[in-house]
Amino acid sequence: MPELVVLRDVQDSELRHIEDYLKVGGYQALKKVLLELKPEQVVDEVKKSGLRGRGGAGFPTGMKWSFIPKNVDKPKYLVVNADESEPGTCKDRVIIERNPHLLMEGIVIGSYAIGAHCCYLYIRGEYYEQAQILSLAIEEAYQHGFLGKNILRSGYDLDVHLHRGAGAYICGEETGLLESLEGKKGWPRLKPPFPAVVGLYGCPTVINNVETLATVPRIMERGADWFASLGTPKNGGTRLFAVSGHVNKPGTYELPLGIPLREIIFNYAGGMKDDKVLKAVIPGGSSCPILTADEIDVKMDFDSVAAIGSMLGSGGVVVMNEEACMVKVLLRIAKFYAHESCGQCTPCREGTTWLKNILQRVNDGQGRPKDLDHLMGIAFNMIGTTICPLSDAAALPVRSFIQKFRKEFEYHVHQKACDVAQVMV
Amino acid sequence: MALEASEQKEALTSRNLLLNVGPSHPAMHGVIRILTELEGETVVKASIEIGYLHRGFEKSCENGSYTQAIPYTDRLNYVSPLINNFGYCIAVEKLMGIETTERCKFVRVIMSEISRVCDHLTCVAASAMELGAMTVFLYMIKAREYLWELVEDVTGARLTISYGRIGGMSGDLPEGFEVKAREIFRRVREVLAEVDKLLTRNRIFVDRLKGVGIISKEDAVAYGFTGPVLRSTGVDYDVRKHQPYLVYDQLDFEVPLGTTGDNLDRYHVRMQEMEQSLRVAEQALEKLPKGALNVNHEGKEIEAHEMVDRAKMGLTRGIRETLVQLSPNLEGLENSMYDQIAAKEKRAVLPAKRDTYGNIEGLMNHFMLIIDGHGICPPKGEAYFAVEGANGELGFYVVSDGSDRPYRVRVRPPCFPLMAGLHKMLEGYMMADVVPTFGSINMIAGELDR
Amino acid sequence: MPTLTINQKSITVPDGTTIIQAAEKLDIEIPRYCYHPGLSIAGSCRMCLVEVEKIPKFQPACNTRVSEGMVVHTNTEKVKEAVSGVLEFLLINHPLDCPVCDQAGECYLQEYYMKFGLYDSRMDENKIKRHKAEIIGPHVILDTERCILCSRCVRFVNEVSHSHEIGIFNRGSQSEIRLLPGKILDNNYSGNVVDICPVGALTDRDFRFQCRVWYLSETKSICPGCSRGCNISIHSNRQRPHHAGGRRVMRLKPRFNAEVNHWWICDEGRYGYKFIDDPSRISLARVKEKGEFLVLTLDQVIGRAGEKLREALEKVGRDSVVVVASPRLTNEDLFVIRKFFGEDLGLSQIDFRVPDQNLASGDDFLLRADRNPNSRGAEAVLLDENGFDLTQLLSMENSRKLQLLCLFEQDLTKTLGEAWAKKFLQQFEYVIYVGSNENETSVLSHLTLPSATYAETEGTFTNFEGRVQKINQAVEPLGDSLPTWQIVSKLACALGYRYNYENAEEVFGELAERVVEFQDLAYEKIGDSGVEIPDISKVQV
Amino acid sequence: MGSRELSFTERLYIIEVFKGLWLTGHHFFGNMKRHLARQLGLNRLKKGAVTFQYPEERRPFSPRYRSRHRLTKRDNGSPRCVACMMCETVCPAHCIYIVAGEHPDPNIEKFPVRFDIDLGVCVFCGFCVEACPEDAIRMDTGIVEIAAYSRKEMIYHIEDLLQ
Amino acid sequence: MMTSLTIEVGKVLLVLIGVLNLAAVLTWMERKQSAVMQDRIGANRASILGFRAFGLFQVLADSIKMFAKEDFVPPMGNRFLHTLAPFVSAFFALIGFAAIPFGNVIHLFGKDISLQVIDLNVGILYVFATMSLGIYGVVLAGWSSNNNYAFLGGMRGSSQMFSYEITIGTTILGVLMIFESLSLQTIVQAQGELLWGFIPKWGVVVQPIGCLLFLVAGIAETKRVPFDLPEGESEIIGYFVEYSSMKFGLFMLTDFVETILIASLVTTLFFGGWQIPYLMRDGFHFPGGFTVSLSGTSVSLLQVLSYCVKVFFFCWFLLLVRWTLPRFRYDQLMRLGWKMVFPISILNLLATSLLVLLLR
Amino acid sequence: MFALCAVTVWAIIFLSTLLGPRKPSQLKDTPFECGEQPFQLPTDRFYVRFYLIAMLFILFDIEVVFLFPWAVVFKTLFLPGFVGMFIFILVLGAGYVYAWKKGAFEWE
Repeated sequence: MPELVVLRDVQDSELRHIEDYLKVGGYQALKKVLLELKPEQVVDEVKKSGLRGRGGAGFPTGMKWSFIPKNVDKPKYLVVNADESEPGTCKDRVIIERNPHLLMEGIVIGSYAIGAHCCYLYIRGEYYEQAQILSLAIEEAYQHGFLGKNILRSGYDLDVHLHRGAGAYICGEETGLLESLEGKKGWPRLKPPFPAVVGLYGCPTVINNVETLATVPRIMERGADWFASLGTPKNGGTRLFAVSGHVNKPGTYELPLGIPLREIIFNYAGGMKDDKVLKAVIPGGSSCPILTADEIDVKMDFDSVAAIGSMLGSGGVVVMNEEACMVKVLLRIAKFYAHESCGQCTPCREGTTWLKNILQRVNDGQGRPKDLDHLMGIAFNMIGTTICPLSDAAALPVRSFIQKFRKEFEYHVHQKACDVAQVMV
Repeated sequence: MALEASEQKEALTSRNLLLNVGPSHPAMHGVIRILTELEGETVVKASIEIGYLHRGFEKSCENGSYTQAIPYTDRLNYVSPLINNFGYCIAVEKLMGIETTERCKFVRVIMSEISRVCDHLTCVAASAMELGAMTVFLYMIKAREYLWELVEDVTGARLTISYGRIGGMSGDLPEGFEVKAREIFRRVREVLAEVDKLLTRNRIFVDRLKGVGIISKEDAVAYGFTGPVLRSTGVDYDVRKHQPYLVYDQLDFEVPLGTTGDNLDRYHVRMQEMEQSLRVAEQALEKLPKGALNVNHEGKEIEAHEMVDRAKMGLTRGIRETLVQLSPNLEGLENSMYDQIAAKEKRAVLPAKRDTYGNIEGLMNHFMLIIDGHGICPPKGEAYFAVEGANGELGFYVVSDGSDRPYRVRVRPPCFPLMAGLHKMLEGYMMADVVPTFGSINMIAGELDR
Repeated sequence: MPTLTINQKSITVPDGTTIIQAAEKLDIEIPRYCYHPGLSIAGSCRMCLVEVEKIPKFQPACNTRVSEGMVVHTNTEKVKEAVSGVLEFLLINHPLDCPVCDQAGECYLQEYYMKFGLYDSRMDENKIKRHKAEIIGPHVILDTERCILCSRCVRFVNEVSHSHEIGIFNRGSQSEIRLLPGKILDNNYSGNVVDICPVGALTDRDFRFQCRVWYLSETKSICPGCSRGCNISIHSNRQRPHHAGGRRVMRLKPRFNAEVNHWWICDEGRYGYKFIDDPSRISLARVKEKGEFLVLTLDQVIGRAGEKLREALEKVGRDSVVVVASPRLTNEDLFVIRKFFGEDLGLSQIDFRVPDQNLASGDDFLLRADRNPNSRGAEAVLLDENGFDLTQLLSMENSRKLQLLCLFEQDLTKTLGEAWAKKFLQQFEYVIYVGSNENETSVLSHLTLPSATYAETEGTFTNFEGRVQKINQAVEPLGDSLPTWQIVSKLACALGYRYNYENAEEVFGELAERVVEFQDLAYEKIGDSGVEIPDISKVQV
Repeated sequence: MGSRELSFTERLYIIEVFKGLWLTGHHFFGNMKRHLARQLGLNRLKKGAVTFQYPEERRPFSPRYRSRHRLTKRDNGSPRCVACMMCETVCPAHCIYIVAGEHPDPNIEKFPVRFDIDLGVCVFCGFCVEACPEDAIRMDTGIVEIAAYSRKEMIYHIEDLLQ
Repeated sequence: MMTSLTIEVGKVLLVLIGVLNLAAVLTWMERKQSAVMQDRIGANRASILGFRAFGLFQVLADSIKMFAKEDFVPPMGNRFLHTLAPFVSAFFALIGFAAIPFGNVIHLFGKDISLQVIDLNVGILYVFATMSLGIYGVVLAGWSSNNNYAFLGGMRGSSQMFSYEITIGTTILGVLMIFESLSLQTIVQAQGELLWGFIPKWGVVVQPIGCLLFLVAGIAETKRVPFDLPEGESEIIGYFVEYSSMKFGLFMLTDFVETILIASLVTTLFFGGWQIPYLMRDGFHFPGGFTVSLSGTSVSLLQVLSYCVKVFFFCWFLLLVRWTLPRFRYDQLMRLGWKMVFPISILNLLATSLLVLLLR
Repeated sequence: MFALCAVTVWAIIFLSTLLGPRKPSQLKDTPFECGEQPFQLPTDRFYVRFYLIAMLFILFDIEVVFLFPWAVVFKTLFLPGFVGMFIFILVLGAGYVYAWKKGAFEWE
């Protein structure tokens, strides 16, 4: 069993109340940070740990914090992105449900590090219960003096506000989230300027994922070197992998980065359900290019997965067996993105729907030979041409699906029917 | 009777008669005035006055878009409008750097040659008629009629064809063209054989032409003659051979030459050129790239208006796979055929009708090529392109200032230099020779005066 | 001042310049839909993508600020592909509306398709049907199918007119522009959204189906609607007279002038051109005889006017003639009036100030309360020496009978009110009216001379800031009408004076010599955007 | 070159003249035979002449032949034309006059209030048909008799063109 | 006396009406025949009550049209001469027929009537005389029109007809020599004989070259293609360029009347006139001794018919020539006349005389 | 015959003058010369060649007339007639050859 970081105390239990949390040594890291360390030291420590953002892009957290300008009069904000809406991913939910105070502790440390006195916690609208848990945790933290004025008599003030989203995937994108937080339509912002400079209400802002912040107290507790040693070089620490699909034991597993995908599926997730043959895996949530059964020996860290053309993303591992029709899977994904595109940038607004329409037709047995080329072409035009990465997220799966399972698509086009078994033969 | 000729003249000095032949004379093919000074029946001096049909062709072209000039070119040498059409189009294509499709080139060759035969038929027929051989005229006109039928099948009109388009044609050849064309060529050849029987060895005819209207090689070259008149003097110059355009270099034909440059030589040159033209057209028919002409469309065929309505309502699904049934005037613009003849240059060639009716890109493209101020805008520059017209080198010089209207269109009409040298062919011959000589030159006022 | 290279051309631009602005200076066209220099940057249309060396992704040129040594490419194959790809996306749901769309011909979809698109369509799905031809305000009609969601209009109502009437509703491909609940697009600047709409989504109701834009010719001019003097283009149809019932001036469009109106114009000015081709135009000169108007040739009527003028001067004297010019006239018109009536005839009773009973109000953006385009010019030209004040005359109960009134473009019944105006006019034996349109005052006159409207003449206006701006002739004067300065010149000739101005430029030349405010100005120096004259008050010192 | 000197017999005129007469005579009798046969109802197919007896007998036009214009109709009889002015613009002779009006159906929007073609000016180039994006104008009526007593009558209005 | 006068007037009327009608029919024939030769149909539009009669009414329509046209006289021209010209043309063409026998003697009303207007013993010279006088019409037309083209046409016409007048004279000398008469009726009667018992002694048999040359010269006399130089419509438009209405029509008529005249002369001189081979006064006497008896009247009628058919054939032939050949040039025409036809006809004359001498 | 022919022809001309309309106009009154004003009208002396032909005609025609009676009575005259006329024709031929040589028949 590898060493756990985030789920250390909550492998099989929940620490929803602050008392429970304090019992397992909660808020000790915070104490250490607030009373012993300067904000810069915290940032350095995080930098040293090699912690990379767990939201999907994998940007080094310490670096992100250090972008916050020091000498400005404007208030600074920390925004916690708990808008976990990537299909296939449910890691933040686990943290919130089982260990909300770990997140709270992380929030305070993070805010301290960047000098923020106000933190917004943006949680997905559908996470109603989780929002309840969090608001309780915030209340308790205030009661215990871990939030509010003069925390732990360190002279540091912090307010945390919980904000529930309204069910838009795009608000998981950091600038879209900011817009939403500001009360506007969740349209991602043009960058530059980056949120670190002009963020929430025009002020320097750091947006961190729940898992990222939940990791921070541990780093503070046990040191950057310890953390870095957990994974592979440059990909330090552990990661929550949410395994779903045709496996015997779907669930969220905290595993060190760099662990082979095969091991996740066959060791931790209990292997294929009903001993069917593994066909494909989406390694990091629906937006990531798919991997075939031949590729599951890849090490699950940011760089290794990227090296074979996919992404680690938000860690949602979706496993599919031989019976899964790739056209249907892709159609489902395309439908999702067509629905969730904000409609701001042209390629994404039009492209997602177009992809969906073509796929729907192919799936309905009305495909035409040129359709696959068109899909590839459309997807190509969608990549890298928009403000936010949603367009890429919609286009990349299309390209990878068609590249890797072209036969199956062609069968749909030519035979006007779906017969997975036939294609596999 | 006993007086010497010179003495006669002194004794009975008579004034030479100044006589207008034309502009409205039965033998003037267009309107032109030949002011003749007659000594008895002999023409001692002839001066040619042109400009009676001047209608500002060049300026008209410069006042419209590049496409709008095409109907004007029909009316240059109105007996062989297709050659003019293509000459102008190729000039603009050269200016724009457009390469037309292979099939288009072959079709242009075929139609040009048909036009050339029409022209020579008309010329020889008219000459014969003016010599009184009315029957020959009607036989040849009958042959021309056959060819015009063919032209009508392709272009939708007999004379004002407006067939050429910059980058292509207004439509592909119709179905069954080849068979019909071959049959008609056979019939034309029959007529030519008959005419040959009636005229070529008939002394009355030969005497009328032989040794009449002679122009020397040197004079012909000096005056800038081209075409049959130049070739009748024995100068081997044919644009098709010497600066091959379209696909003439792939086709086998001879350039008939004369020796003396008299009317008879011109008659022979024309008669043989017709045969050569038919040969060229037949070879081109043989080599015509077939391509997707007979592609069986899987999709169903729908009426044009149905497609328009569907597209307008946004029901465009599957429209790209359907074949549109066009107005008969637009036959040959169906996508499958159109691709074969239209150059792949959206800045010059109207999109296929299916695209215009069925998708927004095609519609916009269509609009932008028609709207004033947009249209076909060749890059700044100039281009001269010469084709072998029925009467000689027909050149178009087009200057673009980058706008959608030609800055300058200049035509080098083959007739113009011919008219400059015409007096040489008239002086010293008889009044009665004015008509056959003039006829053998085949002056077309349309292209002469522009 | 960073220096950057765009397509191998170098340029140095101020800090904070974006690539698109830098490229504009180099005459490199970067396609754009959402970018408008007068609005905030949205960066959403993705048409202006360019390749910047050392940056892996395409950058939107509208939002990328230049930096030292930046190397930008706008014409590489990759960029072309990306741009045409974006265009393809924009068009997949675009309806086949070119035939019925007023924008066709000035539509940036068409334009950019020809310049940057030219791909073969791959779209073979049904298009999304949306609302068509919705009237969203008194001047604007919306077609959501044609909309490409560039959001220019939304930003306009938020940032420029601050009226917040429209917004983008729904998400993804269902997004569309709609009116905010309970609102209609009714503000004095609503017409501008039509101008900035790069496609045919927002079109002008006034111009709707009147004429195809490619038949229009443009003439640079100045809006005569108020003393702001917004720069405009007059779009007139000279090619196809059968359109729009023979109307010649089809629409006005604002013309960029950084000093006056930027890109905008108010609706009042925009739709204020109707009088040019109105049936009420006075196109022929006439004389009232026995209560009925008799149409005569212009020269006859001018001769008659001259006789009357001479009669008044000779029989009664200079004090019996009053000239009321108008601040709607050009500087040239006013100068010729001053020269002839004031200097040659020695009249002192010349004024243009008529108190307006129903004074309009202005707003805080462009529209000024003073609805006359040349009040400042009239002050400069007419008010510099004599102390005559029309208001005194108007208010005075006049016992002496006045002989002749010469009215220029002044509808007294409207400004003074009917009763007052009639009373005033009745003091005069003879009233000459020079104007372009019929009104109650012109009907009361004894002799009417048709003058050309601003679209039919050339000349200059001086706006409230003292900016002299040029108007140009867009269409021929209607019927017998002539520019006012020509009418006055002819009148002067009829009285034996030599007036032989060839054109407005000559008049302006003399004006610049004679009127101190205009000194050192030359007609050709005025240019398209006008010249500000030095503060008049200072000059007068 | 074909212009070889005439032989003695050819120089005698008479032989060549008779050859010519033989040929024309051949035509004469051949055609007479066919004419007679037709008159007697023996052979309906072979014609003795290549000409057509125009009003009653018509030369078959090629399908592409450009004859008088017509405006195509919608199912309800209204013109398909949407007054886009393409034909008016492309017309090299400027013989088309269209005035647009607002159609009550927002999916049609625009229709021609006036659509006149001055056939006295028209050059029958067919550009209008080619330019029409709606398949609203065609030149396939087969009507070639377009004549009038005045220029005004040569202007065909929308009602005439719709028939 | 009265009866003979009536008979004379009747004959004159018969000839006149016959000739004029034939001329009219020829205008129709010219159109129809040329049309058929040229794969056309020809004029067939004129109709009476929808009845078209193959375009025969076109003749009527044409004449009505011509009558209804403005009679135009060029202002500078001589009005009298201008009017005289067509008169002269037509008049002299018509009176030539007086000497031409169109049948043998017919026994009617108890009288022997010679089917000829006047049997002149110098009939052939009379005919030539009238033909020569016809030239004046052309010359006058050319002169009086005050027009360069007409003038040229008139000059050409006169020269041409002068030249061929001689030729036409010399070509028939051989015939005269053989039949020993200047009376046309005598010549025709002489052609009723048989040579060697079975070949009709027609002029063409005894004078083939003379016949050919006469035909050439005769066509030249009619001023029709290939000798239509005075007209030369595509060159100089013709001597009648300034003529309109029926005056022009008369020139046209003259052309056709002359065509008939030449056809009649050819028939009379070379093709046995009204003779039918082997037809004697009482019926056919074929060489083999076979006989068919016929009444005298029917023989006479048959002979008239034969004459008509022959004339008609030659009219057809002349039209065929007219529509087949191109036109001569002036010098070529003169050369043909002076340097070919004239010497050959003289030689023919000498050869004939020699032959006659030898055969005697 | 003469009278009848004359009457017919005259009647035709008279009828046409009677029936035809009369609308003179300036333009109609100009002699036709292809639509141009003629430079000169054929009132001047004209080229001599035409007269030459007339001369030749008179010469030869008269001589030919001599042949007619000879031909008619040729059979009666027999040899002397032939010889006489042969000489006559020889003389005539000499003149003809002279004229030929002189180029009287050339119509350049």
